[in-house]
Amino acid sequence: MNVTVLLFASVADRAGTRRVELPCAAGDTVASVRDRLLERFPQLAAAVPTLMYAINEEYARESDPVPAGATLAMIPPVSGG
Amino acid sequence: MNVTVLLFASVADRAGTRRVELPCAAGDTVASVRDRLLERFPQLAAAVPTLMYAINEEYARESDPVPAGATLAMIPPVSGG
Amino acid sequence: MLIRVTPDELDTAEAIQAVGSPAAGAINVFLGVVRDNNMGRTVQYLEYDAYPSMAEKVMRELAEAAKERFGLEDCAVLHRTGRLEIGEASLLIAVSCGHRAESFEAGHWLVNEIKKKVPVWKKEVWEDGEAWVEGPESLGIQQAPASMR
Amino acid sequence: MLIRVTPDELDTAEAIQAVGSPAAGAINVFLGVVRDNNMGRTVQYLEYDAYPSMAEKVMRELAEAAKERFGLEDCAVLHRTGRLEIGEASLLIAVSCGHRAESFEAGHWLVNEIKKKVPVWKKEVWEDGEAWVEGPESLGIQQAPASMR
Repeated sequence: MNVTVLLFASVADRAGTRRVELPCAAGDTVASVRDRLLERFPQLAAAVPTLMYAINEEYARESDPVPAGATLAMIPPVSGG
Repeated sequence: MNVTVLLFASVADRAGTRRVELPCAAGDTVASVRDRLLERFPQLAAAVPTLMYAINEEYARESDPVPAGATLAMIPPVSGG
Repeated sequence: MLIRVTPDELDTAEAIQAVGSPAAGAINVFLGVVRDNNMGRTVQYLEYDAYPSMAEKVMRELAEAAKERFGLEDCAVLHRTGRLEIGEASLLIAVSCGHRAESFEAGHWLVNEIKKKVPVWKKEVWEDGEAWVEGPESLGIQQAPASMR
Repeated sequence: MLIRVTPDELDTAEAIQAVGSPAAGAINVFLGVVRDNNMGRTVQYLEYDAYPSMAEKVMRELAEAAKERFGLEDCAVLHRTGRLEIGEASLLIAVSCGHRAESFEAGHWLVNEIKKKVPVWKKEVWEDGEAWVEGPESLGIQQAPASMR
């Protein structure tokens, strides 16, 4: 079972990619999937303190469960407008 | 020596005209010219309490002198916008 | 500074273009639009009268004052005259400035001042009659010192 | 309700048309525009990234909230993405309602909320470098409870 992780702006630049497929198991949360992402891209660690997250286009907490097949977005501080 | 009096909106409708030439003498004020206008158009008397005035496109007081050849506008409460 | 009293349709794109500036981060546009009702009555259309030369003069003075007061880059004020149908714009204000808060404040301040001071008048036409609106915000009604009446 | 994230130029006339309503007496339009300077540095152009599907979802939620909160007739929110030159509009908000005060309040409230919540990011490009702007008003910086980070 996989989760699709989306990266944007500075986070995408640091990772060198905008989209990563990661394995996902029962019991996974936003935090556990993010930590799995950091194992592959340790250069993203500095961004974590200001990151927000969205599961299937809805803002989510670190402790929220990640359903199988979900899209999990890493959202740096927004600066639209 | 004349003064050109301009009428607008409800005041123009009541007078049946938008422009009146009135005689004007040294010592004339906004109030004295207006009273001369009322002699010709007594139906405007009801409008006087809310009228404002402008001399040559500048808001003016009743006591302000009216220079020879001036344009004096009778300005009912505005409702632009 | 674009200032105009005109019987022609107001062109928002023209006003936005006119206030554009490389230093502007925010543009606020206000449109006063003919509504199909007022004070509980159904409005068919409006007819605007104006003292065009003085209206433009007062609009320009207010635009200059807003520019100074809110640190605007530029400012446009246009008022339409004649017969206006429901949905048509009678008043168009555009302001440009560095940041957004001032753009909203300046636009709001300008429309309030215009309603008090610019010599323009509207007549409401209903199915069964018509009447000139004597603006409740007009200088002559509320703000003028007695000596100005 | 017109909601759109797009790489194309934002069309003010389209947004005004979209929010038009016979009951609307006021339309307020806000344009966020690319400024030639920020924090004392000269900006050459901006590059906007977005999470388009979520951005449209959040913009729609905010537009619905504004409609309810300020009694709007209608509301349009458009955000542009990609490379934007100085003077081009990145954000376009249009609101229509009965009276003017609400139109200014609603437009201002909407732009504030958009700056906090909509997943869009800008990169400033200067003569001698570039950097992603991490918005000081973003939810993640100021408003989020620690548990949301």
